[in-house]
Amino acid sequence: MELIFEKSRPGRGAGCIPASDVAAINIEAVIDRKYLRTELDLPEVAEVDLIRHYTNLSRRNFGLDLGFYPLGSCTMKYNPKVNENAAALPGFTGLHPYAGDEWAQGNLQLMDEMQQYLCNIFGMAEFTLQPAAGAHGEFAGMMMIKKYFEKKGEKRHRILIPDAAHGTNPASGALCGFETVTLRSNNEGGVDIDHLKSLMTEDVAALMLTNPNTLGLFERNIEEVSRIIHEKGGLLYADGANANAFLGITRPGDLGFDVIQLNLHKTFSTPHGGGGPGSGPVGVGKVLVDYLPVPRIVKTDDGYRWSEDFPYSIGRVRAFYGNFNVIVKAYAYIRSLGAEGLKHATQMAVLNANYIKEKLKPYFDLPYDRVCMHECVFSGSRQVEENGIHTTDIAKRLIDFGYHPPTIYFPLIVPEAIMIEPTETESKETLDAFCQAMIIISREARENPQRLKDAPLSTEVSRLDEVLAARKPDVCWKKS
Amino acid sequence: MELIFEKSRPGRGAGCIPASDVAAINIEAVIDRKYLRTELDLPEVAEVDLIRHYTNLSRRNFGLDLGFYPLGSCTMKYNPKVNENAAALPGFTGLHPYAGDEWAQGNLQLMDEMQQYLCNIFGMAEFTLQPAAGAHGEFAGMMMIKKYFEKKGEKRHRILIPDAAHGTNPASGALCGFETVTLRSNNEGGVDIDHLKSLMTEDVAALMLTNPNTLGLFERNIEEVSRIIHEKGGLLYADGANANAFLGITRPGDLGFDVIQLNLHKTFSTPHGGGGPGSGPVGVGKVLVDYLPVPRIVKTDDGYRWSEDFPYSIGRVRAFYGNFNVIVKAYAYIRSLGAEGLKHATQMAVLNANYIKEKLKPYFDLPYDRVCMHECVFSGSRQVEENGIHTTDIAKRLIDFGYHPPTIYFPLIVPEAIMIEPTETESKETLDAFCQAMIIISREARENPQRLKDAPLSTEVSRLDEVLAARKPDVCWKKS
Amino acid sequence: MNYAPHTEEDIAQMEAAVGIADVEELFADIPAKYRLAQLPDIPAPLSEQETIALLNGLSRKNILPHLTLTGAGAYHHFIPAVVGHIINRAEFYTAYTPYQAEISQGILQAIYEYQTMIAHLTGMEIANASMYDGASAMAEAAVLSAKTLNRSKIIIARSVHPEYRAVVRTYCWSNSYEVCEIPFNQTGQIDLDLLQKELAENVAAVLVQSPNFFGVIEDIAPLAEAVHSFGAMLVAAFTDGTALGILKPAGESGADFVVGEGQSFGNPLNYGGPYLGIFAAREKFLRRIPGRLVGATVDKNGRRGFVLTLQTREQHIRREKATSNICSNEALCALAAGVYLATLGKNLQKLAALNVQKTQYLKKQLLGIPGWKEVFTAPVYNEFAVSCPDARLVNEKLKKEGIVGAYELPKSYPELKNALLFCATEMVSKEDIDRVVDIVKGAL
Amino acid sequence: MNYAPHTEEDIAQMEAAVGIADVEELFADIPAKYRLAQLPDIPAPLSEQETIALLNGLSRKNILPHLTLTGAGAYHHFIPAVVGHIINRAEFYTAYTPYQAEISQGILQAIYEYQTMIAHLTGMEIANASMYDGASAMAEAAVLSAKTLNRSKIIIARSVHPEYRAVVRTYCWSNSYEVCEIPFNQTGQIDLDLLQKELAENVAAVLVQSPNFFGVIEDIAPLAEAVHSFGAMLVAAFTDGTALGILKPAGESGADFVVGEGQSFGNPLNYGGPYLGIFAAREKFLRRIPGRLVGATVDKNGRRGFVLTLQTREQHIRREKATSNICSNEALCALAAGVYLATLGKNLQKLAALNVQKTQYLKKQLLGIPGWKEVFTAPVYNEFAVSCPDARLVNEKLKKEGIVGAYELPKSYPELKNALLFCATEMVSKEDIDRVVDIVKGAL
Ligand SMILES: Cc1ncc(COP(=O)(O)O)c(C=O)c1O
Ligand SMILES: Cc1ncc(COP(=O)(O)O)c(C=O)c1O
Repeated sequence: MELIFEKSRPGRGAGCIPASDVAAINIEAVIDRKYLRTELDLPEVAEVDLIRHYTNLSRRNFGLDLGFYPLGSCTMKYNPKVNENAAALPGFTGLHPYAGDEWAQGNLQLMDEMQQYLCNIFGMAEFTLQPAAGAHGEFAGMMMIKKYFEKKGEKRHRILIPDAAHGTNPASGALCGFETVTLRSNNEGGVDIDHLKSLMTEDVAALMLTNPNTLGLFERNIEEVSRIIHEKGGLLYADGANANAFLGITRPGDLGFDVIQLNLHKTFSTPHGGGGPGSGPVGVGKVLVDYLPVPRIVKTDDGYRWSEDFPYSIGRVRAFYGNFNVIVKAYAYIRSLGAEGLKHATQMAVLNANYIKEKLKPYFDLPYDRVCMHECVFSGSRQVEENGIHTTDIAKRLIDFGYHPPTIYFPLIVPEAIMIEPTETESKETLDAFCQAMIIISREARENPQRLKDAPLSTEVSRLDEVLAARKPDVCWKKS
Repeated sequence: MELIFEKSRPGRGAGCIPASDVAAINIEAVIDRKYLRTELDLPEVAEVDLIRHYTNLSRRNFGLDLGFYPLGSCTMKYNPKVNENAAALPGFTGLHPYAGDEWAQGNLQLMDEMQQYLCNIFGMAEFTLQPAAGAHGEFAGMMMIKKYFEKKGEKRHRILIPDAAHGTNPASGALCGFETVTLRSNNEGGVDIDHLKSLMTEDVAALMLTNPNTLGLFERNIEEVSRIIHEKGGLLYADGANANAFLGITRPGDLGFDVIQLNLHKTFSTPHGGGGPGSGPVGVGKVLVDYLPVPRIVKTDDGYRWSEDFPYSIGRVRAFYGNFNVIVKAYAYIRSLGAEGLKHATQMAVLNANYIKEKLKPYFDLPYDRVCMHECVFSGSRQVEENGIHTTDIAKRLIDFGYHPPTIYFPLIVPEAIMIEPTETESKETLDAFCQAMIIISREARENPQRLKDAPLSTEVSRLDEVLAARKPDVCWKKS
Repeated sequence: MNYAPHTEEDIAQMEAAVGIADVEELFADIPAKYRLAQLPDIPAPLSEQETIALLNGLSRKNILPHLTLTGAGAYHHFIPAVVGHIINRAEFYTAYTPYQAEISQGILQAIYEYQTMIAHLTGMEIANASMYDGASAMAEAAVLSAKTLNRSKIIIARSVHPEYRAVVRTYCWSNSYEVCEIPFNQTGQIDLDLLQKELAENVAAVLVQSPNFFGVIEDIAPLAEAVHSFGAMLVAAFTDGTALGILKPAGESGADFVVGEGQSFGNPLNYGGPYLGIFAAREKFLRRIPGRLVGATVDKNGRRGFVLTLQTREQHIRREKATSNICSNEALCALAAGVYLATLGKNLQKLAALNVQKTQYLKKQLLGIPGWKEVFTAPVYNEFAVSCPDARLVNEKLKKEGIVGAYELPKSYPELKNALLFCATEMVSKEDIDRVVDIVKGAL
Repeated sequence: MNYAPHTEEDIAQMEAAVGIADVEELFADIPAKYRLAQLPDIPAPLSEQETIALLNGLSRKNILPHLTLTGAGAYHHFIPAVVGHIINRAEFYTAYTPYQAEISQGILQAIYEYQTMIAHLTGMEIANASMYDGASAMAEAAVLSAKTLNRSKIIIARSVHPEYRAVVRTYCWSNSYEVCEIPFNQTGQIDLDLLQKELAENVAAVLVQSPNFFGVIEDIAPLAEAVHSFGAMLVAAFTDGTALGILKPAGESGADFVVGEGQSFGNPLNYGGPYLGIFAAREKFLRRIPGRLVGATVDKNGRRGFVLTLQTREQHIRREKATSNICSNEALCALAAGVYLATLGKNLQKLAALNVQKTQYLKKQLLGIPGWKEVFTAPVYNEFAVSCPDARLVNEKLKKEGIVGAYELPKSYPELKNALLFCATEMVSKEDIDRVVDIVKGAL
């Protein structure tokens, strides 16, 4: 498709600006010419062409509303429409963040209740809604840990991170100036307890654990892990991206976690928007409450208000109060489902994952053959060895069957990983049809490997040259 | 695609009903069992499947927002998004029609002003906004004519309708009990004046004229036509479906028309919704004002109110006041464009049509080679004779080029008609590309006629068996 | 605003291609003296920002009620969010009538599904793709009956919505048919004895509504029998489709045509329009019913597909011989209804039951007020008539509290003095009702 | 509500296939004593109707102002209708990050176009696909400068948005960088002399904002020169992107990074989020900048296509060696910004000029009130600081009339007593301004 710039014609335009109702002034009389720009290079298109451009672009995009999207670790559950409508209410969208607390009592109540619900669901003492996404929450959480030790006057330099962890974990730790040490997984996909013991010293601030981990497996030895960490004065950090696996079943706070970041855009069904916005609330146990970002909501006799009066706070991680509009959607979700609904969602998510695991086990290698939680991770190794077909080929071929591919090549500890997270909002028929497609593809790998290598065959573009993109980067269009 | 019924599974469901907050009662205690139904056969699907079903259906539908839609006589101009937003304002959508005039002063003002604007644009004395679509307006207009003669005590049985007229014209006339007599077109596509003279008697109530007519040609002899009709005491009815050809250029009221119906969903840019809702206001000259449908808006010192107090009215043609929400969009359109904008729209619509006419003239037969107004009508006769290719083949092949086909086989007086109405919202580039496609198709007709007969090649279904559909009608799905 | 994309340069190039020096030349066919310089009295153009501000201002001149207790042909029901999300898909709402089936499978299939749901719901074999509204659908059924039977008298129950009766009268007048009204009895149902008396060989159709304008459920089966014994058609209408969630459809009781208003199915009140005319019929009328029909068929590879079918019934083929003149219909409202019905599914039954419960509660509370009496005795769905000492005053009091009160029956039934028609849907809470009763009692 | 589609029968069949008798068994890995029977203190489930009623109730507990005169980092601009229509396309908003390029060309191309528009607007060569917000974008630029140059001191103008400074401080603290603030002078611009004094070889970056928090336009070119003479980076921020419609972009004046808040481009106020962090840089930083980048490439048939590129910079490849930890960004807000900018096109210039006109008018009117004085002398865009006898009282009066008044500068600048920061965008009419002045004067 042509770029919007290529459709531009001098003199066209869509948005028209109202005539001024105040006295006309010469801009140069109020702003020195040296501050003014000389040209403005933006596309000039008529409204109809603009709408067609973006509407047709949208049709070249696969969304959850088109079909199954089993992207592991991303919890692509259905995004209920009522939540969208709630968040679009003018009372929520129209308020300036500095309007003053008296104007915003509805928003403040919603945020306060949301924090309370999250505390109840995760067993934490307090929550902040400020971080804009999961990784932002990790960063905030790790800073609180840093501050905690700073406050205690302890200098701890290292953090432990399992080899299966998401890349943002070490990145977030590093951003806080921690040295990250990789913790090995054992042969059943859990923490290697001996390795943990050997690494856990008084120089270690925390273990960042994803539980269930990115293999979709619950850490059976969580009590022991928690004991080992805490005995050495360390803290236990939970990457809560996988929280869809345990809502209403167990609570990280009860399991010994001191801090957890969530991804509302995963667990709490807010849409992912093609890459964001998300929202990454962070919950903390009592030991970390003092370090939460400011401002925090306090409840007084005349209602809610924002307060910055928390001297040990890490400060702010962004301007204003968080991705408020995303939080509205998650709030609506929690209220619609209620306690039972949240638990049922988790149960069905886990049932769905295990169902897929059982159905596909005969056709693909399953490195850790245990009951899984919300996702299961296969390996495409057999197909590489036997058919010279890579996981990427399988993924691309799935597109032709009308599915978004699973997450691939992650976690890094599984060679040729195929990470499938169905979520609870998919029906048995959908799973059956998807498994059928996977089985057909496993047969095609043997019988017609070239078709897989040529896949996808049904899209506007075929496989794109990523090497070229990285070698000769073109990230900004230039008139030729 | 599967039908929604085929996706249904017992026990599933999307909408969940709130629990009752009033005392539970046994329905059979208040409604005799004989009045109650025993089964309710509706689909049972989860919300995610419902959304995917309809979203995927939408993707199998071509709309104006996807591309050029030169469907002649339908004025598929761009539907501005601001109008959609205006009509969705809760103040407009939320009011009950019987709320009472005091609650509805905004709506009443809008409708009153809308009537006034339409009077000004079309040169009529009064407008009603009640009819729900163009044909409904025709019906209302013809009834007013009938009432007019009834009131005068004249019995006139016949109406004249040109052979090029849209089928709704005779149908509407017939619904009013008139006998319809077909008026021939002359060799330049206008009214055959001699034939008109010979038909115009004191038994003729009216001539229903579309001007410009469905060939896109303006009736040059309109003064004479008007004189002939009026001299014999008849009335002149304008089918205003083609009003996009003359906004701000001329006014039917000035040209001698006594009544006109509009199609807001054409001329005034309200979207057509895949077949409706439309809106078909009717404007009348002074002679017909008394017969307008009730209720009518009257302006008093305390604001606007509805009145039924018009003893000669034809009565009601539908419940309540018209397709109000559609009228809001048309009102917003008129206000955004203003007088200049409306005129400019018409000028560009006519320029676009003539541009296409000139570009395609060498490749397709043009039965009436004159300056056209908002649309031009070609004939595919040459392709039939030389290549055995029919207009329908050309139309279907256009789909493969990404266009909605023009109107075909209408008007009936042009064999193998291809009726192209570009509207003003299409750019020169769009017209050039479309003409290019038409030219390629005219070449394919010679060089590869089979490809045209096989077209469309790019759609989910290929040409459908319409004969089977009509011979063994299946208009309601049955469980098999 | 200006939605035409033409630049100066485009215009010049196009004028050259057309062989003119100025666009004005294209209008030479219009006699010069009728050519305008400028449209009179049309306000100046507005930017988008000004347009929406203007419209927003107008919309705020309306008073949006906290609560609406009027039904009477238009109903305040909850609309699930999915409905709006689907009908706002540009591929649906910016399309024309699906004349080109291959690129219109979306709306065609959706309408085929809608037809099926409506047929199921009404207990009929077929349903069309929609009519303008309930009133015109009823009128079309009357006209069709008369044309089919070649008879010229239409009987209509006085308990039918007053505006529907008015529309039927208009359509019948234009066709020179006679219309005769049959009163209701003290149950609120049509007076069967009087109907029997009026029935004759020249009667083409009997038009009833159930639940009728008073919310009263009519007993269709005996009516059908009486009507059929004279070879006439029974046309049964409804105004609130949610009633079909629990009520036996007229189709099962012998109606020949079931018509109605589909607004309740996912379409907002919209101050009266656009609404959705529902038209269902017995199979035998397939080739005669007005409006569009979508039919299933196959493509040349045997794949199922959908087309507009039996268009020979339509005016653009049959011209003056068409059975109706309807062309554009209410497709998008029908789509909304289809989505609504698919969303609720069998829960439509629960929804209807909830309406009954709220209504019974409201009725009980109101009848507890001194001087308030039931007007009719037959069972009702979600509307009912009560008489009270001063009907106008009740509505005045409610209005002061931001509540649209009941429909004042004397407006169209002078014989029902001080009678009010109340409606309670699922949108009305117990709290609302208690408040209403307090207001009416003067306690607030 | 329950969005899981499982019927009883489905569950039974799936349990059988998995080889369990009850779903509970799947949770056996969780130590029994930590398994909950029921979540404590979560309210009961709600139907959709109840959910929207609840949320609607909450939204109405807010007071929506008639007029907002506060800018200060979030701006009330008009959003063309097209923006909402596009970002509500389900294919866009229900998609994840475009990891699978072949079925994500829509968002990828749109973001590539967005990157291009942002680069043009800011006068830079490259821009990323978005950051969380303006404040965190600025902080990331500071951290990146320090890492790139291996220096540990960050200088920030005191005229930068207070919350941006706070965020920069947080990010720098976590990296153990020192932060030093440079005051503004009486023009409202950064004090260049003091900056010169503070500049040294250990300074990684100087962070300024223009128009700055006071609305004052900074003179970037001499700053860049000074900063570069010490080999440090100049990071220039903006909070209202519409200013770029008329103002010379910092990129043209020598900034190394231009960061900013893109909320003004088609994103609603939303009580502070989601907003859009803009990050543009010189070409040479291409492989080091944080966040995602979309790049153009070709498929095997030579067709142009787009991919997420240079992901080696990203955490999921580089882990602890990544330059930033950002993963999910604000893609949909960036899409909105792209649509907004494409809609306005060159009209962005007119819009910016209109903002200047309204602002000048407001300023002139306010300065006409006795006791009101200008605080700074340098030119402003659409915000300006004024001092008055009693700043709090002014806002109290405005509040009574449903107007969100000015930002009270003493909150974050105790040195600016009784100073108010006013903002006037195109949403403020002359009538509004005249009314405001009347209210402030006590005339209303
Ligand atoms: C396990 C895990 N942790 C953290 C993240 C980061 O979350 P976000 O993308 O919201 O920053 C993700 C998401 O990709 C994840 O899957
Ligand atoms: C010339 C003409 N007249 C009348 C009509 C009927 O209008 P509607 O479809 O709105 O009933 C049409 C539309 O098809 C038309 O093109």
